[in-house]
Amino acid sequence: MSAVKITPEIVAEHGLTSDEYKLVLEIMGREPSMTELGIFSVMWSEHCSYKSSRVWLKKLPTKAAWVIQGPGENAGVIDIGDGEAAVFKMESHNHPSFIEPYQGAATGVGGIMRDVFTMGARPIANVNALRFGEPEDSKTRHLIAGVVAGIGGYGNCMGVPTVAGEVNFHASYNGNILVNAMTVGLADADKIFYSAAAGVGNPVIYVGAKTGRDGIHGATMASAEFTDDSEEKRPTVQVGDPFTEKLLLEACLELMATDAIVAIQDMGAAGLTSSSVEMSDKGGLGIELDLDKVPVRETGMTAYEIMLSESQERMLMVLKPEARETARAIFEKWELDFAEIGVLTDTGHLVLKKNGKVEADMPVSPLVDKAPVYERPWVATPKQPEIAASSLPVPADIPAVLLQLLGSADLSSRRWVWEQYDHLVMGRTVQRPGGDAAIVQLPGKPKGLAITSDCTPRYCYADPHQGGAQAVAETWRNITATGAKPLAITDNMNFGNPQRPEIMGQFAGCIEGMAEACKALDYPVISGNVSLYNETNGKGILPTPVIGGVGVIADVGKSVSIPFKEASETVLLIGE
Amino acid sequence: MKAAIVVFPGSNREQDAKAALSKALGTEPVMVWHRDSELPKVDLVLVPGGFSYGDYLRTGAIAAHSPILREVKERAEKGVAVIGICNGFQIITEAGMLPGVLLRNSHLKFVCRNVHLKVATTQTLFTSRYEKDQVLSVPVAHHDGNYFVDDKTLGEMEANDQIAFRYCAPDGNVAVEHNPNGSLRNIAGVFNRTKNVLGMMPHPENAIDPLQGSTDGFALFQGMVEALS
Amino acid sequence: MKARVHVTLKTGVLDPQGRAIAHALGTLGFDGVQDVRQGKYIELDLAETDKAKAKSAVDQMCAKLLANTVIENYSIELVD
Amino acid sequence: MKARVHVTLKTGVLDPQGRAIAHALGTLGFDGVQDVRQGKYIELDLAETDKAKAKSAVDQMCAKLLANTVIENYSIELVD
Ligand SMILES: Nc1ncnc2c1ncn2[C@@H]1O[C@H](COP(=O)(O)OP(=O)(O)O)[C@@H](O)[C@H]1O
Repeated sequence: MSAVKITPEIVAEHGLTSDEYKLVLEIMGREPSMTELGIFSVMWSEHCSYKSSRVWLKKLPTKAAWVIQGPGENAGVIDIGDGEAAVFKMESHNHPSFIEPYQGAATGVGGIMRDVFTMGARPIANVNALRFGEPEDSKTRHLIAGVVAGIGGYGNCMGVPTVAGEVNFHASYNGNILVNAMTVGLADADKIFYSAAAGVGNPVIYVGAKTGRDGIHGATMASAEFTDDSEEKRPTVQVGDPFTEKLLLEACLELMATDAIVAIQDMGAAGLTSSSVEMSDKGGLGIELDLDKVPVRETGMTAYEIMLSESQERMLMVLKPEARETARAIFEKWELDFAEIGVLTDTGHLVLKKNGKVEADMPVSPLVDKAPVYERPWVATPKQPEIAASSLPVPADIPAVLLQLLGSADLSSRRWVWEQYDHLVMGRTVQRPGGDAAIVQLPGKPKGLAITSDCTPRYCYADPHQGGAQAVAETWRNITATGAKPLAITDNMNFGNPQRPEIMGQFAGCIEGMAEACKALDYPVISGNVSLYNETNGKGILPTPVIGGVGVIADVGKSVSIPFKEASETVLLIGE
Repeated sequence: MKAAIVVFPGSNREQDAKAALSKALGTEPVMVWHRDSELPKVDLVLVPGGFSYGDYLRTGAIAAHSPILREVKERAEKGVAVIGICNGFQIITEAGMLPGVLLRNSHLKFVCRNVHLKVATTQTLFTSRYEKDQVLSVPVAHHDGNYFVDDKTLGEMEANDQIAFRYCAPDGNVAVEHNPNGSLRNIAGVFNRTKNVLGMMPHPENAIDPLQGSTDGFALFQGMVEALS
Repeated sequence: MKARVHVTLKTGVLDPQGRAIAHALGTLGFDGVQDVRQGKYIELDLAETDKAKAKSAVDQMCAKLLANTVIENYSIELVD
Repeated sequence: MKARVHVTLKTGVLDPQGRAIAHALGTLGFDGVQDVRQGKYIELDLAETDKAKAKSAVDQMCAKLLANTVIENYSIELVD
């Protein structure tokens, strides 16, 4: 099948260990072709397979009466009453944003919005949780300016308000910034679209932008630790095209209003590979693709490149055969590519053809089921002695300390950031950034959603269990403080190298703390993302499990905001 | 009175504009897709905000050269009222329906926040519901709102009362520190010579409901409906 | 045939981007940058093989779309 | 001394602007525009009078600020 002999070096370059490669040989019963190896490497990367985190993520509670879809789809879905559903998820774009802040952050926002509208929801709010190095570091300024401009550049153009977020600074992020983006969408509860393929013989359709040689191996890059020369060996970074994505959004929602789609998934990191494999695996089917039919933007692209490309603004769908022409007309109206590139089969195999040659023929289910799962060794973070407040010296000049606190990088106003985001488009932002949680009104109703994101990494570092629980509880408090009822969360687990037991200990501790808080509050996790290997030269970031919370309020007119309303009103302090 | 909203690929405040116009009109405006060759017979055309064609090349440039805009321009020349908001302002200015040009904000950043506007003239079909020098609170959200025009034209515009709004302080003081984008003489909106075309950067359509924090934008829509009915 | 188009701001027109670049260069420690002007550079691949025809087509493209002649100048260069 | 800098996207990097321009030219009735790539053109006025020194300074400006070398190439031309 392939002229290239697979050497141990090639295997290593694909981020597979020799044991993992042995498993590949076992599954294939022969040496894989380069394309097949590339597909294994993507599917089994940390990013796609969650191989280090899967055993731990299972501990999170994911169920409640109002959960329509928990983790495992493009985004989670909850019932918010009146036949409506909120669809949301958070995702990281940490490594790309460090390499190219504007485009890295922009494409992160684009990716998470696709995850949400693939489910049939119109995005109605964006959130961004950012972590940068020390403000004194010359690089920090450049990174924050680029990241904020990129998030705004994409979200503003899409016409989705960016209403909440957070920004922290700490030396541990000097070489590994965190850019976590969350999107909340609104859908009819009975019109959610899923990714499981069905119907042997149904056409497989590619829509959106053309495929180029973007970010080939991005998914494996996102799972590999940085070294100092990463900046030199820079891989191609994807350039986002929010205009095309806006068209894709409108075209998809228009098509979803008809009865045409059997299954749909966006091509995120790992592009055509993960979308085709996951869709057919979930449906228990095979899939055959003719790669000559894939719209490409460059000449001479190989099967390997087409399958591993991370070009943005693309989607894969399975259509009802009779709906082809309706669908084509909609995508043509929006001037987007629409190509029938394959068909569902009953073979259980992924078969790829190019120039009449079979470039890959591999069983689908082992790519998912047999993906390695590691119970990485871990050590619990040692308990730190509690510091009694009474043991600390009382500062002589309290007002001066207060000023210093207010002026510190972590507490100062974030207006500089959110003013670069269109937080008002759609006209329904009732509580703007700057409060506890943002409130977005739903169209034509007094009802609204409360949205927030939180994490205090230094708490997680001092005591992962408490820190994890605290992050969940803080989103809960932020939402309740506006008068809304918290319903569910998404999370973004940002950690260092999981092959170090201390890091796995932080991960384990945070998960346990989050799980405890979620259970106590009946506040399930419905989606999430894991970003590991946030390390440079063996120095990891502070453990940063970012929590995105969503709640509902029956009447946004009754929501409560932060500002004191009048002089001489009573101020109360409640809680312990 | 009948109104139409022209929708381009990349428009994103057309629904906001529709909500505002519907509220003032009592009926819904017609949404016209850019590829429709016919613009229906209407009394008012609204070109909404957004990023038409991604705002690639220059903001508004590609939309300004679309066939539908040629039609809008012809109607305006016949006296039909046209309002361009934000990207709509950029588009109709690029199309030559208004003097000047909208450059990148002087600080180069996108800016979204509430601003105060001083009403410069009330003798128009758009602003008749306001008082002269009234101060409005309305949001802006743009990257290219830095209005620029040559001195000679500016002189003519001022003499002819073609400035619609200026950025100002809450007390009405027009000073550079209240200008969100560096525009010439704090200009936020301008009319054409015959005052049937208005272009403005701020978003009156996002200030029509107390829940949005201000209702100051609504009188603009009410005024247009009143004048054109 | 390839055409290279330069679109530059007319003198007297404010150039916020150029100014910001000049300022940023100063902050980065580059002294002696007296002025910066930013323009656009557009490369076109044309099917046309006749130079005169290509030139006239690109000239029209510039006048109609690529430049805003209220504030911008353009120049065209053809390369085979 | 004046420096002219061209900043262009590396081959293979998506150029949404270029694509949109090509598309718009097609709509305007200009046939045979096969590809469009948009770049930046920056003119710098420098106090420096030594060509070699100017060149090396501008080279650093490009690498540090004017171009994003992850996705862009740049070229420098000096004119007295
Ligand atoms: N990157 C950002 N984007 C949008 N809003 C932000 C961002 N960072 C902070 N904010 C907003 O600023 C306010 C204060 O943020 P933060 O200090 O993190 O709040 P708290 O710690 O009280 O939850 C919140 O309303 C938050 O949504």
